[in-house]
Amino acid sequence: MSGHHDVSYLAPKDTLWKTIWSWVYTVDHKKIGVMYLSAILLAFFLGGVAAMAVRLELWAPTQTVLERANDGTVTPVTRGVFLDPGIKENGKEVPPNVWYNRAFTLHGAIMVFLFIIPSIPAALGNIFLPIMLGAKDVAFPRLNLFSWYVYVFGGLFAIYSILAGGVETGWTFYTPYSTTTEWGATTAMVLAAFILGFSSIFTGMNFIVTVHKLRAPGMGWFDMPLFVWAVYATAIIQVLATPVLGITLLMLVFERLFKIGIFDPALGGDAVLFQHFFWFYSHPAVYIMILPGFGIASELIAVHCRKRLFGYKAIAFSSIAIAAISFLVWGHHMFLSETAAANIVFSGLTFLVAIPTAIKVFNWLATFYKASISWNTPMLYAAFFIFCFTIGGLTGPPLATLATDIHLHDTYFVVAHFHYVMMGGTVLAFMGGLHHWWPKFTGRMYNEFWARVASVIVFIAFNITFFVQFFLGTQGMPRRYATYDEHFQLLHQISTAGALLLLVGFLIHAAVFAQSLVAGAKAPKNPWGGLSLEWETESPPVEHNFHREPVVTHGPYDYDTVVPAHVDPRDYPLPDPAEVRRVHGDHH
Amino acid sequence: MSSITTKDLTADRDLLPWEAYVPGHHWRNAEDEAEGAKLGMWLFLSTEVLLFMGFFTAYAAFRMKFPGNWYEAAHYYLDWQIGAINTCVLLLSSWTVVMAVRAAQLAKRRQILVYLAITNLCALFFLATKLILEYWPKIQKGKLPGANFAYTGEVQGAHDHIFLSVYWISTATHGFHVLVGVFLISWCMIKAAKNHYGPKHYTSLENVALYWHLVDVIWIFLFPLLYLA
Amino acid sequence: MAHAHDHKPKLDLDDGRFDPHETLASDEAHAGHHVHVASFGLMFWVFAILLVLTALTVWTSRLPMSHTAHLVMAIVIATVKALLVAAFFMHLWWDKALNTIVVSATLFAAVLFVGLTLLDVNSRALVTPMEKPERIAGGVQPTNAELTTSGAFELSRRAAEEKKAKGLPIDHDTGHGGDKPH
Amino acid sequence: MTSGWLSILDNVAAQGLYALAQTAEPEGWWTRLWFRHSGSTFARSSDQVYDFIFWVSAAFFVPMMVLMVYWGIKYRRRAGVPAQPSPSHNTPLEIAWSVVPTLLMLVMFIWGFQVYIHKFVPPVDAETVYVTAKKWDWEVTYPNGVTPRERTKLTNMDRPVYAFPAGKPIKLVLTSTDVIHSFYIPDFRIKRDCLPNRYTTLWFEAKAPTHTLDDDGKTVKAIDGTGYFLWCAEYCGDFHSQMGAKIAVLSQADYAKWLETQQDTSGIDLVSLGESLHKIQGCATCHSVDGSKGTGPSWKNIWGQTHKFDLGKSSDKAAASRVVDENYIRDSVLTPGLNVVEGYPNQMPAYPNLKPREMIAIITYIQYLSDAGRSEALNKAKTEKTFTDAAAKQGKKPEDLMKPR
Repeated sequence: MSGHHDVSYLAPKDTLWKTIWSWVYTVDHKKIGVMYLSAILLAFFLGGVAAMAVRLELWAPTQTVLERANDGTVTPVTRGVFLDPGIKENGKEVPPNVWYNRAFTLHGAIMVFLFIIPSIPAALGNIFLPIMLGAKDVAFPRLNLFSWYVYVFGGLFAIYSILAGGVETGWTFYTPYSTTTEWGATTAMVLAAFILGFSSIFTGMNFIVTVHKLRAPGMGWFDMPLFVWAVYATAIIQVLATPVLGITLLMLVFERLFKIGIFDPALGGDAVLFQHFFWFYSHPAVYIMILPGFGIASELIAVHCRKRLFGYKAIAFSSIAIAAISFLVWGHHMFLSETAAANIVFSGLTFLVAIPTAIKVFNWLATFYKASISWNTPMLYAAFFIFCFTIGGLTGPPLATLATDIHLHDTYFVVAHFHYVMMGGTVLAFMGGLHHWWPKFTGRMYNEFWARVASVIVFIAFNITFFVQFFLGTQGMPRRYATYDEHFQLLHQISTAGALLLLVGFLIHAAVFAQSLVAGAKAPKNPWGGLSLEWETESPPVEHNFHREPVVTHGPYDYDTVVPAHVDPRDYPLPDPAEVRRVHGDHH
Repeated sequence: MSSITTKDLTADRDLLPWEAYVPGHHWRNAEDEAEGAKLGMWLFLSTEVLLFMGFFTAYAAFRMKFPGNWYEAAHYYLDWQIGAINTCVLLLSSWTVVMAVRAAQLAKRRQILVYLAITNLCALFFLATKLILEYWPKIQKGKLPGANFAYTGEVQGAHDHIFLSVYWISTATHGFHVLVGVFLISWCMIKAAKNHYGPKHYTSLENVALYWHLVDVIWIFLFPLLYLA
Repeated sequence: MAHAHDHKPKLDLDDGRFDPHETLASDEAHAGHHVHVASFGLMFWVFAILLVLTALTVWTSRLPMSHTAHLVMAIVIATVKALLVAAFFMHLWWDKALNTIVVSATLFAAVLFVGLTLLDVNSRALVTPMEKPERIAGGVQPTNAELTTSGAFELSRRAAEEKKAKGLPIDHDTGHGGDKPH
Repeated sequence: MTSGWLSILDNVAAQGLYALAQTAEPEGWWTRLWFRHSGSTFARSSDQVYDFIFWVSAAFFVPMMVLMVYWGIKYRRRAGVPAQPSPSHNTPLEIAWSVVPTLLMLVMFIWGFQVYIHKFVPPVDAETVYVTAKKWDWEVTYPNGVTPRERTKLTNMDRPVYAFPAGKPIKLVLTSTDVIHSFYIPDFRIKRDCLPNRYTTLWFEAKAPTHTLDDDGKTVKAIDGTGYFLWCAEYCGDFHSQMGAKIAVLSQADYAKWLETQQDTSGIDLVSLGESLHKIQGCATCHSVDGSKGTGPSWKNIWGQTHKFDLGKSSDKAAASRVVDENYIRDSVLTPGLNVVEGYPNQMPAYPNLKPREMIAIITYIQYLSDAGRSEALNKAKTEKTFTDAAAKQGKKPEDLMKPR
């Protein structure tokens, strides 16, 4: 197949209308991936705004405001920073804390359901998984497009729920609070999460079949890049866990609409049962979020260390092991409400997750040994990822240990722990991956200097923001507090200052990307010297990814055997066999 | 590749749609595509099973806690005869779907249509029975889930309304799946009528059949758990 | 889409031969690419066994057994039926092992979900209603601890009393609430 | 939950690690940095588990990061210098770094489990105190049936004070009337969810008194520092973060005396009693006394007014309006859903456990809050027999006992 398929997938069509149509109705996994990327970056921005609102509110413990009553008396009243008395909903004034509660709920719900779960798999995974496998597309391209529209539809529900008054149940929707609260548009947000779950399921199904059925000739399971392994493990969790979220949220909607009573103690139901339902999905979901981050870290480290990854098989199998174990540990979210018997079982099982995770970190580190490390932005992010994720991982055991968790549960220690894993892990890996693959899928280089500056700022700011929260937590500051006792103020202010610096870092990143899109230098085929298949195709790739179906002759990290010692891998392969064949007019 | 031709075909005859089927451009061959689609369908069925596990887990939690209450409620509110007849009807429909797939494998267009028609009739019978004989009397008598359950002065267990909640949401969700199945089977009938199914290509029929069997399997569990145990 | 053929391909007679007067026994040899065509007889017998098992599960539910035994019996028979459907109707018996692996992984997740949830829920004490265990008017005293009043019953009891006091009709029926014919 | 195997493990914990915890330095700078105070006897036992995990983590983290930076610099890319050959895997090394963390985590699990069991099973001689959580307040009921009325300022908020004796195990039985709350005293290292429709338990033994009784013999006074806090740790809505209380640890003698004074309300006039009940019972969360609008109607100037009802929300579909008087207030407290005032949600819980005099006190207080009924309410309070008797007992005039109004 030649002719118009040999042009870049980003190339505009004859008319503007046709170009727009070629995106709206595309079945090309790269275009769908780019559309996902745009959507999740928008969600990241919205979630970030909510996060800033939360941090700004926490600058001061409380605010004392003079309030004038109907009879003219003026009294000092303790209110939050975002006090706006006089705003009414359904004829009554919204209590001040509700604004804070809405901010953290939106931050959680948007970041979890709209940003972090689809971030790596649906955006970067969609663009690169088929290319890395040497396939022309994912197994079910139309389903892929459908899943994007489902995502957008779910996102619209979420936006509706924000406009209709927001949600203040927390992203976990714990019953009976979520079934009884009168404020906001909880049902719409629950439906949004329900719909977004289907998007996630379809992506997962697509990836599993793609990996099984569409690998290029010659690519065995252990010739797959580790990013593919990680996304494959993620897809298993997406398929097996997300439906339970679906049914949980559906039952929650029934609970709100029809008062079915299964989760409502006032009707004889069991509130903790909801938590089991919810966390059966939402704990594995944590690994939906972090596993692709592991995958990216493996790619970044191998390519920028220009070295075969230490313990390839151990890393690959540990991804699958994490996927399996992720289904065993959800009960640690209920250590305070479960019985002792269940607590002990779940505590023991929780420790199991740490083993494959530790193996991965050790392997990454061992890859540094005798490598040739290029400290560009993606590699900086890989190192920052190892630093932050290790802290996130090591603060897991105090939460898995029953004796210490009793004290730390539902405090800022937990907040810090999961931000170190989710943000220090997934988001930093995502940023690294975005820089790593940016030249490939946009065809443009970015400003390396400013990208490095921004990455260092993000790293430092992130640690300022969240490290102090470990102390807040151990000192007993509970989560989701709009106001707090004065002795926590200093730590909260450090955290808020860090958050502002973090905002600066991300704004610089945004500027770097914008500059690259507008005026970036044209990217070469293989700017970093990667050996996996995506570096063999054009930048940006052509419509069907490769001029000719690639045949895999070496592993993705075989630097020591494939690349002669004197050759810079950036020039490898020399020259592109597809080009040679094309010159000879060898169409298939 | 295909080994199927017939003696009375002539070389100039236009191929039937199933004979002329070309796999999607990103597949290496039709066999890979069919297997991939089937794997995808099985993954989808996995999600369906786990979706219904929500109901079964809710059922289990209360059934284990209030065994007497639930056993009595099952026998009191539900009629095993309706359930049993519906079970048999669904089993029959499952068998006819198998036979429809077999007919496609043997290139027997008329048989596909007949078997699918019987399947759809079974499905409609199932839905009609459910609505007319089960749901409507319950709505009239106020045997609704949870807080809408009408107290009528009789002596019943304290968790009857929760039992009815599980009954309503699980059978309604199952009924919705049956309804979706009716549309899918009708779609398959249209494709079969247009000669889209034959030995070389019957992927969508096979996958709809898998879906239909799953709907049957779920009812195989719902029936004894809700009506009998 | 890019590969849509603008003309219908013609049949290639060299491709192979196929006897239209085939018998049932020879179906499999002539089917398309490596596909198993199930035999009519086997499928019919599976269907028949499924019907018999349905009758069996109804019969066992009427035996005087403990509640647990009823539940176990129902689940065991249903599982056998489901396995028959999966293995034969859904072709797993003949399919690639991968599909069976998918099913196994699903069952693994499903069993964990129910099992570990019950580990907690079932080892907890009974739900203790906040309101006093107060039986509905004219009712029989509860025979075991589970038959306690819940909030819903309390509410609907009050509603019924209020209606009674105002002379409104209370019930649609008083005899029974099920679908069973008299 | 005191089955055989739990008791055995409890004994193991008690005799081994718990004894160790007692000997450790409880208030060293390291502990203060992480945990501020160690207020209960078992606080240090879980802190030691934390310390162990911390040092194990540090022992892994620091060398790893040092290696990463060192190798990162040493093996940085230099022109013309390719990566040197090194093994792609090393089985003994990989087994070692899988097994060693596993063993260390086994220690964490078993140790943590033992301390947990110790925290989980209350001693048999513990005194039982009932805790009812509701939006957004804690109602603690002591063995003598009293719910204390003492209040204090906690970061600008008016919150209750609950005292516990030092050196005596206290078993808490927790429940909730609406949504899930979580009872959390950081300085005791205890936390447990309060679930609606279910009781959960918790126990602790406070180590040393933080407060003494004030000169008036009624209120507590901090010895030094600020004492301990009680927080709600499970998100429960609007005023989740204000759902706190101050915890005062008293000597056992002071505690007994404090309980006695909290029990006796006869020396408090009806208006003052109503005022304190407004706070203790949590009325203040929804009903202001200054006319500002909350979740429920303000109590200011409602006495004698006519309340219009939302018939869609009220269970009494017949009454469209009622005058705010004694009977209406009583109905509203006992069956709140009966008449729901227009423009407000049907959210109020019932308060069936008020004593008769407390009900009268609330009615009197609402009467006092209106311009029309103020003087009558004050007069009623001054001349009430219970109050005048209590004053006479102390040899004082009722006016002397009344708060200046």
